[in-house]
Amino acid sequence: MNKIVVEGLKYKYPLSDTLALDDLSFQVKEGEFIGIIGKNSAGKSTLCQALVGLVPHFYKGAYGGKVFIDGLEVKNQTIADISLKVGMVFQNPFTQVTGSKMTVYEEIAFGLENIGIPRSEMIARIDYVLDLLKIEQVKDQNPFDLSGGQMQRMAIASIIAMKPDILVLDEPTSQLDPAGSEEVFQAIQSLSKQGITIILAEHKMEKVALYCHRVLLLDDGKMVDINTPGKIFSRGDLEQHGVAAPVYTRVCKELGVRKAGTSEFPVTLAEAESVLRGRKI
Amino acid sequence: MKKQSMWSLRLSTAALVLIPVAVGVNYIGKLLAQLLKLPLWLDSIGTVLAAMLGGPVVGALAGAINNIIYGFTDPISFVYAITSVAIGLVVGILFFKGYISSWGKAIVAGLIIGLVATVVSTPLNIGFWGGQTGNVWGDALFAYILANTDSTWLASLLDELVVDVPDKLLVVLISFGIFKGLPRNVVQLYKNNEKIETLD
Amino acid sequence: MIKVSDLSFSYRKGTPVLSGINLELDQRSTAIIGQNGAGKTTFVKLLKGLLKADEGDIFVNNHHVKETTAAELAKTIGLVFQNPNDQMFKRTVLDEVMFGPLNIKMDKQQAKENALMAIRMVDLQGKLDINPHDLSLSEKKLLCIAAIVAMDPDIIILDEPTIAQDHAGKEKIKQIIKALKDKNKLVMTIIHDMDFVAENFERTIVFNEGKVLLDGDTRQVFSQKDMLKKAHVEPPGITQLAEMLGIQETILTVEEFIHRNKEAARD
Amino acid sequence: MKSISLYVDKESFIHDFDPITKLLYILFALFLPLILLSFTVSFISVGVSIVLLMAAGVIRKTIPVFSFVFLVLITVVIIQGLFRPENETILFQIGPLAMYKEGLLYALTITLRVMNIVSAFLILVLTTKPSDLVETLVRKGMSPRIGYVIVSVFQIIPEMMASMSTITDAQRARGMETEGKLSVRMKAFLPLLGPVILGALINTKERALALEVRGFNSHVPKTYLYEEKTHALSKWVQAILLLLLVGAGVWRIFG
Repeated sequence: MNKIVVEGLKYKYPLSDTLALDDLSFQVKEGEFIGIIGKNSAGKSTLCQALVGLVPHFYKGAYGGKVFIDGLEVKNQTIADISLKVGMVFQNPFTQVTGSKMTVYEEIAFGLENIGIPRSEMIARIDYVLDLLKIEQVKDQNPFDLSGGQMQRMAIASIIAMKPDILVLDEPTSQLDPAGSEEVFQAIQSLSKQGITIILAEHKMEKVALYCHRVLLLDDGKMVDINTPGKIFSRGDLEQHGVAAPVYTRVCKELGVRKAGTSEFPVTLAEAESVLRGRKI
Repeated sequence: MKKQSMWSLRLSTAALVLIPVAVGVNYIGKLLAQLLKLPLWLDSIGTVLAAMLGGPVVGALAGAINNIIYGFTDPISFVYAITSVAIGLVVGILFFKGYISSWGKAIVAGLIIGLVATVVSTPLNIGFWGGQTGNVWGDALFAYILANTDSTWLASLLDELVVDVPDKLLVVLISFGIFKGLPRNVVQLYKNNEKIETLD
Repeated sequence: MIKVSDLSFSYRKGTPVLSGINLELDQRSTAIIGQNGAGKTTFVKLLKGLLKADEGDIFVNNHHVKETTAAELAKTIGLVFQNPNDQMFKRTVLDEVMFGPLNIKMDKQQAKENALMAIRMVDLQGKLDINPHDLSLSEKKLLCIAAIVAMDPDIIILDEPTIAQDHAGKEKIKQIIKALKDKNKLVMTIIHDMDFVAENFERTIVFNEGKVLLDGDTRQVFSQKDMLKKAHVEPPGITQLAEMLGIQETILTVEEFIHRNKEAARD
Repeated sequence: MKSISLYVDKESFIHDFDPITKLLYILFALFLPLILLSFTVSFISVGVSIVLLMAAGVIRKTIPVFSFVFLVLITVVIIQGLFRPENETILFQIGPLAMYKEGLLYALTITLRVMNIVSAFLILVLTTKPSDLVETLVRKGMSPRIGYVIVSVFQIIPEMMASMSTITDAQRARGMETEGKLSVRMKAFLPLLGPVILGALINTKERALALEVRGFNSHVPKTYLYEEKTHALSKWVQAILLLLLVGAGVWRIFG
């Protein structure tokens, strides 16, 4: 079943002369894990925000085409209503803390209070997400006293507690150290395994290759391609679109080593190892 | 584009989160003034900026909330919420009518706002402190005038005037300077009433 | 160029952030790596004189850091902060870059010359009159590098330069580091991007829990898998691949990997 | 994180009372002396507030506030005692300066009034967590959006202070002096204040976005994580305070 349907989506920010999104069309099935890649200002953040209705409702500007979430058209819904179906996590761990709650526990409750969840269910949901994101041990701390990785997991927990079917993440680990980003990627992966549809904009291609079912390549607001990581990263024109393939793919491309029986190059460490093993190096 | 009304009460989320920032800026301005031992308060830069960016309603709200919060650290500030509201309102109106659009106009606006603040604060000073402001220079003038005339009102008005007018003038000039340096996308953020155009 | 002896520092008594650091930094470009909280940022702030050491001494180009103000040190050692929003306040890119040079009493002509040179180095020459806050985040980061380069210090420290940079941005930073090396500057960086370290830095220092865990040529450091694990550092992807394939020596870049492969094929 | 509110986290029966009762007490302490116009009542009112502050175990925290207030009040006593236009009766003389009875009495009125308001307020401020107060007011009908704004100020100010210290470092790293002569420090004003304000404004965008996706503008009636805090005696205390006020009013009009 298609969870997200995008048809001819166009968008222009106020004050801008150029289209940030230019005629995008694609579908996402329930439970899929989609990576969005592209150089800076290719439109990744804008696309993420178009899926949760921040584009156009927050920014205004000029909008064309349609985005459907579970059959509901984003343009005709309020952000609050869409947020019950699609959750979003942003880049900066600090600015997405509400700044009005004294503990992690209360911070997670913020969204639930807003959407009118009864107390007993609220508590059950918070306990569940604290466990899911492994931040139980910091639940009574001030949100601003957490490490970056913990803060991002708190942000994800706050969103997941609202029980969306779809989670959109805009470069959630770009400001974290390797340990922190590993924590976050593992959390995202476990959510994906639970059947939540995941949309992830990301610069770390090795991670995209490892986790995503399909990858959407953007350039200058246009969709270049949407396909499996193997197909996308095997494209010959990636560099022209401002993207470098995972290091494992680059090495295999140089050596001209493809995955057995396909025209694709390996994209992960394990794939590269298996095709290169036994070669005389 | 239709000119937006400045009196919309349905504040956007961006305009709303501007208010705590305004209060924070007021606080830091005040702190820096104390640090530099200036004989001025400089504690309304945030309110003035908020009014310029978000209009009189946001300005007034920022002023009110500013003093409510200060009330938690110093209960007397509470009383002067009325003055802060007046500052926010007047700046917002002047700005959106185009009366603060150049340095020259900003000076006039600063003087007007100083006068407004004085007129609103004086009755509060009289009711609460018997007419004083708590500012050394102003209170010295208050004592001098009280000794030489028999009008508490005049003394109090002048006490407030000599403190407020230079303070608000400087605040408006600093705020205008900062406003002029803001990038366009930030200024755009707080505009509320624009419509979504269609590209279909 | 920098000599650090027995350096210790703590923000609160009893919880040392750094202890017993002894280092000598020379002309080699140097990456400082390690987990958040390992003391990297504190260390460079100490070098820069923004913090005062509890114990130990730091000499930067023969200046005793303890006895020199941060502003004076600015002529010798430059630090580019991670978040550009923490420093930008001028109306135009050019003015922003000239702020530092004018602070250290460079005359106006010289300041402008240096600023223009630095702006060209980071490839922002087309945006001289733009409001810095209208730039994209990656351009803002480049601008902040230019703002330090324009002051012409002998030592330049970059705090997380690759964050928010895409492929092209990283290439640019690579070029900048190279250009600075060519001018005989000591380039240091705090960084989490190991692929970038392997490709661009001659020396790597690993901090862990306030101490220097490893220090040496980058190749030698990335060969010590177990020690790296202790500091929660993962070696670059290509290094891991080579190791899994049983290659004895430590490989740092794709080029090395390919080169080795060709040699092997020739044998 | 350093807090800017004066709230003292303690256990006492004053802390246990709900914010509404404390707000009502402020009104009571404010209006009773105004209605009865009596020094004695003002004295008693100040006394009661101070006893309550002691009972709450927060009296030490009142010292900085009161000392600031006293500083101003001393100048009020001096200026009014010397110069009040209505002054007639000389009480005593110091050199060429005469202290008058009328002025001093007026200064006493002001002192009592200020003390009264400040001490009643301090009960609320020192024994109530700001977020509890706001939440109570939101339950009573205040806009939750405004409630958010008020509470978030308490977090945003320490945040801005922290960014101010990073900014100070960043500008010193660019050779800016922050210590020394007044003119040097004056020159530092804009490079320090500018980035704080710009950074905070830029962050408003991301914070607004984050709030939007957390249902901030939802039209569904809000629910609360915590149950409403009430005290068994609240209703009684509130009733007594109101009765006393009304009683005083009646006495004043008909008595």
